[in-house]
Amino acid sequence: MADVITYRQAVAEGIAREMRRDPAVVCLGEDIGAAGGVFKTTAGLYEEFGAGRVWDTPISEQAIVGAAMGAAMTGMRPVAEIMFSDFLACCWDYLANEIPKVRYMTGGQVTVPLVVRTANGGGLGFGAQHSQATENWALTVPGLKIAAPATPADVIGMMAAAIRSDDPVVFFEHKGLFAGKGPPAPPDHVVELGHAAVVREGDDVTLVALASMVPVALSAAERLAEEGIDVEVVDLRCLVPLDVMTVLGSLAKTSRLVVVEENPYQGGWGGTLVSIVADEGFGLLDAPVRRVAAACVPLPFADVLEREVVPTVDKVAATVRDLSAY
Amino acid sequence: MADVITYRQAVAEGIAREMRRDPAVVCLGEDIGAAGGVFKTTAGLYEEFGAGRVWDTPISEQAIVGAAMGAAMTGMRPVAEIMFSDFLACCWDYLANEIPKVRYMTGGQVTVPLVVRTANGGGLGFGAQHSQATENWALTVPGLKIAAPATPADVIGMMAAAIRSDDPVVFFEHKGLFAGKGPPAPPDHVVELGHAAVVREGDDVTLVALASMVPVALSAAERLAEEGIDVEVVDLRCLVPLDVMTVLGSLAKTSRLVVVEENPYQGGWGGTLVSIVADEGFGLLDAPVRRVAAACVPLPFADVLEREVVPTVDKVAATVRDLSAY
Amino acid sequence: MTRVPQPAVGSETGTGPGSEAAELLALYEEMAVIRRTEKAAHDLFLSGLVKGTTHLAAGQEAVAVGASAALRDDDYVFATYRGHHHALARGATPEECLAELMSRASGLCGAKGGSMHLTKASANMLGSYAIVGAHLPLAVGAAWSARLRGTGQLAVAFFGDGATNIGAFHEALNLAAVWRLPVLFVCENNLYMEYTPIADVTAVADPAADRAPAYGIPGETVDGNDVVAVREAVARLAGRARAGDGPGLLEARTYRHYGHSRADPAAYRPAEEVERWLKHDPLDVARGRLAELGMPAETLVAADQRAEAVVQAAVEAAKKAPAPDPRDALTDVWADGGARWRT
Amino acid sequence: MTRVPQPAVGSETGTGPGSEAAELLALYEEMAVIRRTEKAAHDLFLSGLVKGTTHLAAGQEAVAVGASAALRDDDYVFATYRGHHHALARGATPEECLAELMSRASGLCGAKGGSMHLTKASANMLGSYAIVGAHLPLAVGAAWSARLRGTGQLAVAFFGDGATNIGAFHEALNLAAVWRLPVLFVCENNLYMEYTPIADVTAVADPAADRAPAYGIPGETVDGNDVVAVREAVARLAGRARAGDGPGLLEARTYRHYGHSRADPAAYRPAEEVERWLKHDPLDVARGRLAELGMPAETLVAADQRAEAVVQAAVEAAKKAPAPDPRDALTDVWADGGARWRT
Ligand SMILES: Cc1ncc(C[n+]2csc(CCOP(=O)(O)OP(=O)(O)O)c2C)c(N)n1
Ligand SMILES: Cc1ncc(C[n+]2csc(CCOP(=O)(O)OP(=O)(O)O)c2C)c(N)n1
Ligand SMILES: [Mg+2]
Ligand SMILES: [Mg+2]
Repeated sequence: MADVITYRQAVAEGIAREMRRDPAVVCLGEDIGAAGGVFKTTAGLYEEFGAGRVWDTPISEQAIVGAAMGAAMTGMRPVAEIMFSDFLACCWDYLANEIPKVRYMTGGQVTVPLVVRTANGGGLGFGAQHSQATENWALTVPGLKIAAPATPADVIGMMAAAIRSDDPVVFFEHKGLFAGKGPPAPPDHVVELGHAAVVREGDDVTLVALASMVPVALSAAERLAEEGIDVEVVDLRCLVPLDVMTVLGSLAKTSRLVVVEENPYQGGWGGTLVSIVADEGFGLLDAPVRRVAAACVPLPFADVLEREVVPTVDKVAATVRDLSAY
Repeated sequence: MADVITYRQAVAEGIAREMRRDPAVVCLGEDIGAAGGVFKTTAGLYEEFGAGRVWDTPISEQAIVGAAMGAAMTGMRPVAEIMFSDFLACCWDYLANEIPKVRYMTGGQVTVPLVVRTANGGGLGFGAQHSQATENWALTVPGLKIAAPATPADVIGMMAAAIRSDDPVVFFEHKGLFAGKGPPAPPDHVVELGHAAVVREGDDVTLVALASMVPVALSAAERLAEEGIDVEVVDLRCLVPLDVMTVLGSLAKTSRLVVVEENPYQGGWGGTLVSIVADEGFGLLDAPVRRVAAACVPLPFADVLEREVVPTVDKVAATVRDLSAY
Repeated sequence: MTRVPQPAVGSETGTGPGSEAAELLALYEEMAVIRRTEKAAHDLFLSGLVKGTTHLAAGQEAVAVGASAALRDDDYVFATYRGHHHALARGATPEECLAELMSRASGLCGAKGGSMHLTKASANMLGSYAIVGAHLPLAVGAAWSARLRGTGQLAVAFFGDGATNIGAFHEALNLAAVWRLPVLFVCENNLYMEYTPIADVTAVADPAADRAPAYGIPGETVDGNDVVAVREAVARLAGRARAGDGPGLLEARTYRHYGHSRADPAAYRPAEEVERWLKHDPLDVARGRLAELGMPAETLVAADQRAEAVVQAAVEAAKKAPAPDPRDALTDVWADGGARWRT
Repeated sequence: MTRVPQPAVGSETGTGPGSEAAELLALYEEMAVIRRTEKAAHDLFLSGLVKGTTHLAAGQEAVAVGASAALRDDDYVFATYRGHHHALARGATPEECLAELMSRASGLCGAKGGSMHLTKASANMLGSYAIVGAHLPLAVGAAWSARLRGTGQLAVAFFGDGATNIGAFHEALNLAAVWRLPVLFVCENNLYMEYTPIADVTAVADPAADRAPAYGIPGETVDGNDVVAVREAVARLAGRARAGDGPGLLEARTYRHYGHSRADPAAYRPAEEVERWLKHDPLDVARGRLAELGMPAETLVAADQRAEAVVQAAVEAAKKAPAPDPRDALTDVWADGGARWRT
């Protein structure tokens, strides 16, 4: 096993491991076959598993996700790729109204074990329609599990859990992390969905982050450590199941919370988390709760503009600094 | 002018008033013409304005909203109906990626003065795919204004503001309120978007609600008044612009907040509001903040089940009672 | 409803008239049961025992029954909110359907689904969907799955004329054709969407069949009120599809006897048109065919009586069934049976 | 880019060869400018001065220039992320396009849009859209608006072959046909989506033209690398549409010289195919036509030199232009110019 693996490779590796174990796992999506995916996140799958298990599709997001649903209802475990998470909007009916509801509205008759994988988030200069962090869209819909790993090993472990899950999972792979490296995952590595990770311990302030915001939070924490502020960083990993207990556990120690989200402030997932904390964790709080989220604008193209919009190490550090002085 | 008008009639009246003043206002949607709309919310428009301004469409939600966008970019003020707000999912790309972004991503070159009207919410036993309160979906997208009136007069006043707005507005008409009655609106009644209304004054607890939850909150307030708990009720009216100041103003008096939302707790709009309060209003709070929102499940068909899922007067009253004892 | 014996594909002509008549009688009786179930649903709605909405399929029975007769028991069926006839034709009982409409715990979906979502997964009737056109890609996926698993199963999506103008229709048909999947698209063209004639909003005359060439697949039209014609057309397309020749599209012309939903009086339909279609009632058409085959009138009367009795008993049983336990509102979201979304 | 004089619809044949040659020379020069702008964009991308992504239209110039030549100045154009050629053909300058790609304040969209969203609203070039197929309904809406306002304007949507399999395509074409709107759908079939051949995932041979009958509208194919043929085909469909005869669809066969985007080497394309298409370069085709019309070679050289100079100057100017003010990130959401979403 190599010493390090990229996040991008981890995606393909995570899928491949499950395809090896379970013949019911099949992939479909645009350019995922011989081309290996436009982000190369399915590289090698077509070669290893062939056209019978790795299916190129037309540009038909509704058909992709709808067909995945139909297949999942009838014995398969499809893994559908929606190339950019912005395009989830093109098949939103399936994510919002069909996949998460069919089990409930049939009184539990039908199970939908599928994964919708998608490249999420900004930072690459792709502009307003190819850069969004849309994990908060999925959070508006009860019945979807939502995974958003921050490290290659978590990609593999959470992919295993997602594909083995009998529930539908939306799996957000972060474009800004694809080139990042990390330790590879041991064989049969499974990271159960719904377990946040405390990725840095600290006593003064709790930073909760997801996906690409985890390294941002960690960098801010390091910078703040030099200033004598001891930051605990929680990688939430999943939005559903939402690991509230780990967050409250951290707060019991720090009494101060900052949430770092890439999605816009309005309607962002941090709102849900903070509202739980402001209720169940109210007694733990010594200071206001802050959210560092994207500004409520579409994502601009130019780097110098995008930096103004999304959370950065500077912004997170400034917020924490301010809060610890409260 | 009649003494009372139904919410349903107010929709048609609100549109008609704007169509009379401005020839650029045109309507399109499924069954909105001679049929008067499946909820009769466009009754009379076809008769008064003719087929040249009231257009029946195929079942093509993307074409409806996309055509409205194209028309809005070129000098018209289209009012598009999406029959049930659940079906916004079928044209979500337009709501999420096109309409709210084109002005920004063209550097302000293009304006999109349109209204997407839609019948929102539950309580009529229409089941999982026809009962959702989806105003929180719209909140995830910067660039949309979001209106959700609670009274017939507000329907008319906010419809005027929405149609005259040079920004795109998603206008949520609540199915559960259609049959409700209220005083009619005076001529040229305009309720500017982004102004919440304090619909009941009180000193002990602030209840913030929207659309059909406003009467629920008011009923709970009346019941609680008998128990000696003095509740202030704020009708938020809009999610964007969000009138945070009115909420904080009320909290300055009551120090206690309960938000009542029909959308699910996870990803609900109350999360955003509460997170602002937990930050900017932290010093005002004497107690945890609570959200009474729908359970995180699809909407069930049977009344007895639906009641378990959505906020009711009982649940709101119990929450407030509990909180005022904190 | 007890399923009728399955005629082997293409075998319709090989059997003697006696057996053909017996088969048709069984189809007739299935239709008679559906007709009465829909009437019961209508009456129960008017008397307040059915809440929400219903979309009745009275008048369209021959599509469901005829198609079903040409399918294997393990084929997959996907239907719309106007799907009572499909649930019944695929083996759901009138009692479990009506119980669902009446919000009883014994309903097909435990009263969580309602009229628009009748589903009998144990019979591979995989649901009724209330977003127009949404289930077409699902059927494509089920057919893809059948192919992957090598089971020889078909998937069939039934949908209305109005669904032919929505994007999912286009995407589903293209994907099915490109992958040559064993899936049939059966359009029930009843001339109307909710209150608007399909002809007013569709660029071609046959909204489904005229689109088939755009996907390089066979598109046929059929008298949707003739259960035998439907059975034969479906059998033909099913045979092709099962043989690996890819999807087929069938447009069945039919008519709904009631309005679109709930108490819609359907005043938008010309009286003359209604009359003409009522004269071409699928039950009458089948009766005519049975008479031609020499079936005695009393046999038909007996079938009607049995149907009547089944539905009456179903209504009574459903009325007596208990309401669901309110706590069930918080079950069945996840495969573990629960609804927990957080720690 | 200065717009060439507009030939009146159908007048192509009435003018003498001299004027025809002059017109064609102008079109040639427009194409030459586009070709060089795309080359510049490519080089600037490789040298790190263009961030994000680009989708170059080199090889497809004749579609944009030919179509534009058949349109009125006030007609509406909607393009895709592969839309530089359309922006340029409708009056955007190479400088404002390249400045946008290079994240300069002077860019067409103030560096908020980038390569995929070039827009020149003042010329009714109403944008480039990066969600495949999404802009087709927009063009339908613009045509509806033109009809409502009685302006005689057309709307034209340009899109790729890949867009023909997405739902919005279907909905847009049907609605346009039903309402008989003055809108043209022009498919640039360059044989590939990103890396996958369109033929692999489409049920019919001509992905756009073969679908036209499903909407009862005329569907034509044309050599998309012949600017004159494109101009004539568009003029014909535009004439019909403006006369009230409804939408038209044109499928232009063409080929992109670069890969799909960024630095894609397009290794998935057979060498032989690439070679064949490079031999059928739209600039060469126009040169051949010009030679036939007796245009001296020096005149062409001069046109090439002018094009080269324009683009060189544009690159230099764009390089010198300032970056946007970071504060502009928070403007232009709302019509009041701001981004305030709360009190
Ligand atoms: C996407 C979507 N748009 C609109 C509706 C509302 N609606 C329900 S049924 C219907 C008419 C459908 O007509 P058709 O497909 O002909 O089926 P029929 O009702 O005639 O069986 C409409 C518009 C819906 N359910 N889904
Ligand atoms: C809805 C949607 N799905 C997928 C993509 C990703 N994507 C961008 S371009 C492209 C290929 C489009 O091919 P085609 O329409 O032929 O246009 P071309 O790039 O060849 O000009 C794809 C799949 C997208 N932008 N939008
Ligand atoms: Mg119909
Ligand atoms: Mg292409």
